[in-house]
Amino acid sequence: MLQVRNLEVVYDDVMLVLRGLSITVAPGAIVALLGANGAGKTTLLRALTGLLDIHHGAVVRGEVTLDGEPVHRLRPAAIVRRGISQVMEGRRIFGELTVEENLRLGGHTDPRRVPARLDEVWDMFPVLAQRRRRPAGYLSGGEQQMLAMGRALMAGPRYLLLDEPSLGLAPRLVEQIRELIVRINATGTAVLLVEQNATMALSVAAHGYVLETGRVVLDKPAEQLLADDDVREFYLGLHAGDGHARRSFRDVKHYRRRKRWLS
Amino acid sequence: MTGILHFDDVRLSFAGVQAIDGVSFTVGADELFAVIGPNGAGKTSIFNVLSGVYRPQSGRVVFDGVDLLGRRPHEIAALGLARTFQNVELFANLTVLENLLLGRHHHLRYGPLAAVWWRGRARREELAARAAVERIVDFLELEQWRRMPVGLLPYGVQKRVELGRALAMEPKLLLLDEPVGGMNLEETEDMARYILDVREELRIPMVLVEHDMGLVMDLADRVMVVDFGQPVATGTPAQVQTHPDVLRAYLGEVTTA
Amino acid sequence: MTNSPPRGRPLLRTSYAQDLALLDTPAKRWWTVALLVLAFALPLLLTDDLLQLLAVGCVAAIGAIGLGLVTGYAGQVSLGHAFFLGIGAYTAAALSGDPDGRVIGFGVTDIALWLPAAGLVAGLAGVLVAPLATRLRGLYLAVVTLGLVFIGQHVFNEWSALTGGAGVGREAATLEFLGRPIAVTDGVATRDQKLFWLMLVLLVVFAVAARNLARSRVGRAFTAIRDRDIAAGVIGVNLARYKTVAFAVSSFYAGCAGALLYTITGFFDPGSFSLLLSVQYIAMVLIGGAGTISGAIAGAFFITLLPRLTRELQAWVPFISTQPNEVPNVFQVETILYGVLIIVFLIFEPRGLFGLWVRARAYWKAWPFSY
Amino acid sequence: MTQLVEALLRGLGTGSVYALLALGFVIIYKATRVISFAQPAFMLAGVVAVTYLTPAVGFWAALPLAAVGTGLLALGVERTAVRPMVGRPAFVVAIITLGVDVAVRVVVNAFIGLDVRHVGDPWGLRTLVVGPVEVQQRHLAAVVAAGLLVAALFAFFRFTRTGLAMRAAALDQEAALAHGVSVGAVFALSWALAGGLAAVAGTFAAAGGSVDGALWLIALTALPVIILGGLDSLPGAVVGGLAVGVLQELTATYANDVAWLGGNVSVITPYVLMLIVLLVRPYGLFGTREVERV
Amino acid sequence: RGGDTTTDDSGIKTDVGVTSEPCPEAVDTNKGCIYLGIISDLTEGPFRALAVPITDAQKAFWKRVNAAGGIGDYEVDVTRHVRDNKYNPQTHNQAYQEIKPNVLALAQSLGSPTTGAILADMKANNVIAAPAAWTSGYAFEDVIVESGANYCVESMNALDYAREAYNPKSVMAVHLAGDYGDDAAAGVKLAAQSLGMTFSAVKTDSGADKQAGAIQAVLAGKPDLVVLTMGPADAATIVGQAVARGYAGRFIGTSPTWNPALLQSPAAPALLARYEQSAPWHTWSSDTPGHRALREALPGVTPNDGYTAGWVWSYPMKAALTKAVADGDLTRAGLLTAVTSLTSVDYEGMLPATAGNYAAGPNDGAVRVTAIYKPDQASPTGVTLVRDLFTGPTAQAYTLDRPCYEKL
Ligand SMILES: Nc1ncnc2c1ncn2[C@@H]1O[C@H](COP(=O)(O)OP(=O)(O)OP(=O)(O)O)[C@@H](O)[C@H]1O
Ligand SMILES: Nc1ncnc2c1ncn2[C@@H]1O[C@H](COP(=O)(O)OP(=O)(O)OP(=O)(O)O)[C@@H](O)[C@H]1O
Ligand SMILES: CC(C)C[C@H](N)C(=O)O
Ligand SMILES: [Mg+2]
Ligand SMILES: [Mg+2]
Repeated sequence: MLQVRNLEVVYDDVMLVLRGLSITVAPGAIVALLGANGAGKTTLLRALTGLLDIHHGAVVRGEVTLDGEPVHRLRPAAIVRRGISQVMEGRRIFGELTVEENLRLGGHTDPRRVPARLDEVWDMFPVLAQRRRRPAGYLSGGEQQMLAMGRALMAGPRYLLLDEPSLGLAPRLVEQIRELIVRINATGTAVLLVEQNATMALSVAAHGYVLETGRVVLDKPAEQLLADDDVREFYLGLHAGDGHARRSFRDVKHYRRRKRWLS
Repeated sequence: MTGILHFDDVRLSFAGVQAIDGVSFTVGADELFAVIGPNGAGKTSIFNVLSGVYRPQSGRVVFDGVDLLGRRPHEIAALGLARTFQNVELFANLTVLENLLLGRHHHLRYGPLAAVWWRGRARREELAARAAVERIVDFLELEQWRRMPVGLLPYGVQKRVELGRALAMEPKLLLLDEPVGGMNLEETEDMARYILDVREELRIPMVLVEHDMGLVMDLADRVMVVDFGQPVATGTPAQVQTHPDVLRAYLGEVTTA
Repeated sequence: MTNSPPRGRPLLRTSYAQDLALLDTPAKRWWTVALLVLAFALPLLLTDDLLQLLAVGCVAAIGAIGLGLVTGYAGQVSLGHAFFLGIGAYTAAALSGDPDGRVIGFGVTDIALWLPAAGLVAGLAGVLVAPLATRLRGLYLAVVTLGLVFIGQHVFNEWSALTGGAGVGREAATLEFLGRPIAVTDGVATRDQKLFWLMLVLLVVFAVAARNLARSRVGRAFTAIRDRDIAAGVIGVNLARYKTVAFAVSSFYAGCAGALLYTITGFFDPGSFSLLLSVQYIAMVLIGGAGTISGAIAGAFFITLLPRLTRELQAWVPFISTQPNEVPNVFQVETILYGVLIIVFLIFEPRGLFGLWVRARAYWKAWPFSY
Repeated sequence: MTQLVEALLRGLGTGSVYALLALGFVIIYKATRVISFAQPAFMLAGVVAVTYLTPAVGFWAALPLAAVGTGLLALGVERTAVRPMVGRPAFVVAIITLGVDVAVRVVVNAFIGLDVRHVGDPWGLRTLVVGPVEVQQRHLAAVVAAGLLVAALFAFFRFTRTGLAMRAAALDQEAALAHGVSVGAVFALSWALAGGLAAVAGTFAAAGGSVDGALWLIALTALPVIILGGLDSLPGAVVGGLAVGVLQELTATYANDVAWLGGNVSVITPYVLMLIVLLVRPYGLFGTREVERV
Repeated sequence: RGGDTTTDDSGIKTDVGVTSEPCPEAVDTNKGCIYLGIISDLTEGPFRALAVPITDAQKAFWKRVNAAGGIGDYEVDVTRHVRDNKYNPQTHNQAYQEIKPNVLALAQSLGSPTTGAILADMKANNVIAAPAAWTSGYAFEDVIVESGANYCVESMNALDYAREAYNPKSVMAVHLAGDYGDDAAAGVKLAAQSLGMTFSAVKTDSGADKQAGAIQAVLAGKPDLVVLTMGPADAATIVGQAVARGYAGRFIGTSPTWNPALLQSPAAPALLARYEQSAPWHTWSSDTPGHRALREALPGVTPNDGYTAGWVWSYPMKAALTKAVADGDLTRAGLLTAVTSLTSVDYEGMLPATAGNYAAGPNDGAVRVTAIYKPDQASPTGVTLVRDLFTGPTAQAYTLDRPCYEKL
């Protein structure tokens, strides 16, 4: 059980970004975390994996526990060893290492299992297998995202934290990633899925949280969130009460009257 | 054939990877042309060829009657081709205003010596540029961020500034590489609005690369689908959306997101 | 123009022109005036040896501004500054040298002639080097420009007809203006007072020019190249041209600084233009705060005064021996301190002296409500 | 002919010393993206340590001891002066290392004292005669040492998990950290390794000669060498070092006076060679091209 | 801004660098103090190993002078204004500017190029300096009180000696750049011309990796004699390598090329067999009143001829000060007058009685004696005397009409 209780995080000693946030990820569950840009999603993941330090951030109150044991003071390596892996926002692959080296690095904390896990990753992402000896920097965006996920899986995590995995991916790939999440989850790995793409996230998650300015504002099972009017309006772009009809981008209202002198 | 841009049978490869494999298309003088395709299909590479970052092995690219191949990026920019980037490429340490002013770089003509002296020509041109940039600030509603270093701005705003920088170039054609990538719905809606405004008010033709199918289908006049560097289909959004190859290569079972 | 902001609302701007002004707030204007008045009054307050050191500081600042333009603004790290300083120094010295002396001299003694000439020759050298910069990035460029220093030093050492040769040296340029020697003590002022005033005036001129350049389209293009060169090209900045301009301007500054620097001591040898000199200039730029003109100036004074400072510190560390044969002794401590102060400074004030100033200003702005 | 062969062999000998020196720079660069200008000082410290240890424990024990000692010194410097700079621009860190160089060298100079010192190596100026050709033993020793160390290092970076972690940390510290790499340990290790290598390199540089304060200058030759070979390439350091050594020796032998370059031209051949190579290959002979795309 | 001239109780005129207050480390606190500056290469420069003992010896020298009653009503302080020049002309100049307002003269200004950087100012302000260098140019400067034979004359004597000892037909000067090396090489050249030897010169740089060219030149030129002018480590490199690669001729190093520790170097056998050392005066362990006083003043130090040099260089300054006090004018100008009127200096036997005639002008005043030493494991400074102080015919006949280095 991965639990966050009343977590408060500040950056640079002054900027309070998480304001008493609590979430729970049960073993084997898929939990979605939605929220606008800057809500604090990435910050939460950093707190979970011990990466706040290098961003001059710190947990000032509350705690993160893994199976009851506090982990938010541990170093990143210790957390990875305990079974929490993160796929960072923006992929962050090592551009000048080859694809295979990237993956091997993912298994840094568990070297003995590297060969076996490599095979699993090649199975899951055949594209990567084709490009295993190429510098990863030359991969396209989608390929890089797959690589980043594969790399995180190399540590054999019990809890996989994904930070916006669908970012910049083609619809079919988003679909693939979705399936992949399901598959990963089926092996018993719990997934905490941070997403802007609420449709995708809520279609796999059992439970969802909606974050706003560092606080949890909604905390409900996924299907209830899908039915929530606000979520439908602001995250799914569906007309409230209008069944499945998507609102066209051409019809989005101007809230501000545009000055016409420009043209 | 009319149209502002002719992209003709271009081929580009990198040590073993065929990034663009015989792609041709034409963009009309008042058109919003979208390019979609799986990751790694070569969409960004097409943009990079257009803006002179990559030099293709073969093909022809004619923009506004001028052959682009062999020209360096800044020459192409001066011809009136502006773009935004897939991963924000703003000058993070500069303020919004300075970023926008940089967009006007080639509209300012004074040289280093005039700059050192400042009075006179340099100052006059700077004032004019400043006025022009303020119009863009206004157009994209960036007033409140004006003096902030762009590195500190929210992601969505950065994308908007990038659009602003491209507009500051007063382009004849605008290339947008995933303008709403990584944005939430609200920001996407805003961006869609700005894109529509650019079309309606500034009448700049555009090429749009985007994975958000909703946006593409709603805004584009025509769509080209590429896969493995090759064109799969070109047509209206409706035509493309139901094209079996497109479904297989790109969209998967879900049609619109 | 009389459209100054209404009284009491210094930050209100009623035209873009005000917005573009160099000193855009009254506070800045006051500070600048006060600083300048103080600077010009210094010769009345300080002894000659200190004035001479400060004159060196002014010239070093000109050189540092130049390096700041190419390295701090345009992001092209150059370790070759010593080379350009050398070219300037030798151009000026040769131009103004005695035609009948041991080394090349043309007898053109007027500073109004040799100073621009030194700048131009060095600037030209910068233009010749620039093609390297357009091909190389980051540390590669740094080490290659360092190669320039080594090769330059070799040439300076060997070309004794021009330089006097290694371990010998030659007289520096003559300080004369309109036929009158500047650097002589007379009834009005001492040599060092005059030197200081001269260098200060030149520094102000060079600094304002650099500031203008920095806020112009050229300066913006520099920063763009520094931050993201590919994107800069795509939005219309001619990379090759601006890197060349950056090197040319920077070397021009270096050339002028080199020409002036040694007029203060009157004598220099080819050994001066070593890696160490380049490094000192880099340190000035970094310590001052890269990417600001005032930072480069502050850094230049810091590095120039540092050896003196560490020597003065001798008095404060009584338990350290003054005997050069004992370990540790003040001379070792002095040199170590030089290294350590640079380290400590860079570690604790990442934004340099300029950052320190920004902080101090922020503090005083809130005064008396300090936090 | 004999002269040419001998010159080549001497070149390989000095080239190996350059290669060893360059390896230290490359290792630090690979791990931290910084050119450490403190290497010359570490080299000098290592050599001086050897000069003190050899009379007590003999050369073969002194060398590893000094290497370890210098490694520890480098480690200490890394901890105090470089670690606080993690995440700051490489140039700032480079200047810091220059500060370190100044400070360390003063201390080492104090240990050199007033007389020149000697590493007490077993080769001295003895030569090996193969037919008409004479080779100095110390040159052979340097070649062998460089060969062994390079092979070991290459294998380390390529095949071991720590080596991979070091490379990854060099590219993206946060990402490496996120995968359980202890970036601090990587830094420490790379500095220690480089320090140890500097001691070994310095010892070979001083073998057959004397140690005085000016010996550190030889370490600067490593700069054109690493640029030539490619900043992050171990084989590049070796090839670059050998190329520079051979070219320098050939110039010294056949063309030390060039009319328009003056005397002792061999001194600047490394830099001239570097300039020429870089004009053709901007990332050196073996350097990794930075991936550039937008 | 410069001291104003005052006159003390006993009627002596003083201006800068002389106080009626006692020296900081005064022996007799009733005496005033004459401050002399020292600018030397104390931490990282190439001559550090020589500069430190030179400076120590000078401190000891003046301490002895003070203990013996000082100079008139004054004692001399050389500890207050000591600066490190790192052998860099700019640094040297800055240090000079810094101490100039507080010192009467310089007890030491180390190095030729460094001293060159302050010479103009010294002349303008009548500041006297005892140099730590032996360039022949100093004979032409009134403000510089040099001691012993210059590099040029020393090389001439070395060649005269070699001619007698093993009659070389060809000679090569391998030297560092600069007035220092050039001066020695010029002496070799002038002597070779007058002795009918073929001459060649090779310039080299300091650094272990920079001698390849010089070594090759020696091997290719096969001169019978090589005269070395450089630091000890470089000299050993050249001797060792050249001999290892088959050079069969001999070497003479001009001072200050020697260091006793070279006898532990791999080049030791070659040095012992082929190398000799010329010197402007006797080595540390010699038996003259001056040498004895030197050893007494510096008990327990490791012998090094840096001490000897620093000590010898101090005598003329003492003589000048004594004369200035006797003349009643201890101003800078007065000291300069004293120097230019000095006809002899008491070197306590370390140099011939004729040495120190500054009034006689460059040619007549020049000291022309040189001693030749050879390496010897048994001696404290690693050398034993082969030829006592002598003036060879070449040096004797030579007219010093301008600095030698201009004739290379
Ligand atoms: N290193 C940092 N220093 C200071 N403030 C930071 C830092 N990193 C993030 N912040 C601020 O913390 C807030 C939360 O940022 P965070 O990255 O956690 O948001 P997010 O929900 O992940 O947004 P996005 O959807 O854009 O990824 C933002 O306002 C951001 O500006
Ligand atoms: N500079 C480069 N060097 C080598 N290969 C490259 C380079 N740039 C792109 N590629 C390769 O070309 C192919 C096309 O890449 P491109 O970036 O154009 O794809 P894309 O369609 O924009 O993908 P995405 O939707 O993920 O952004 C990819 O396989 C990529 O690895
Ligand atoms: C005594 C030595 C330190 C002087 C040096 N050889 C010079 O003339 O510069
Ligand atoms: Mg985030
Ligand atoms: Mg793309």
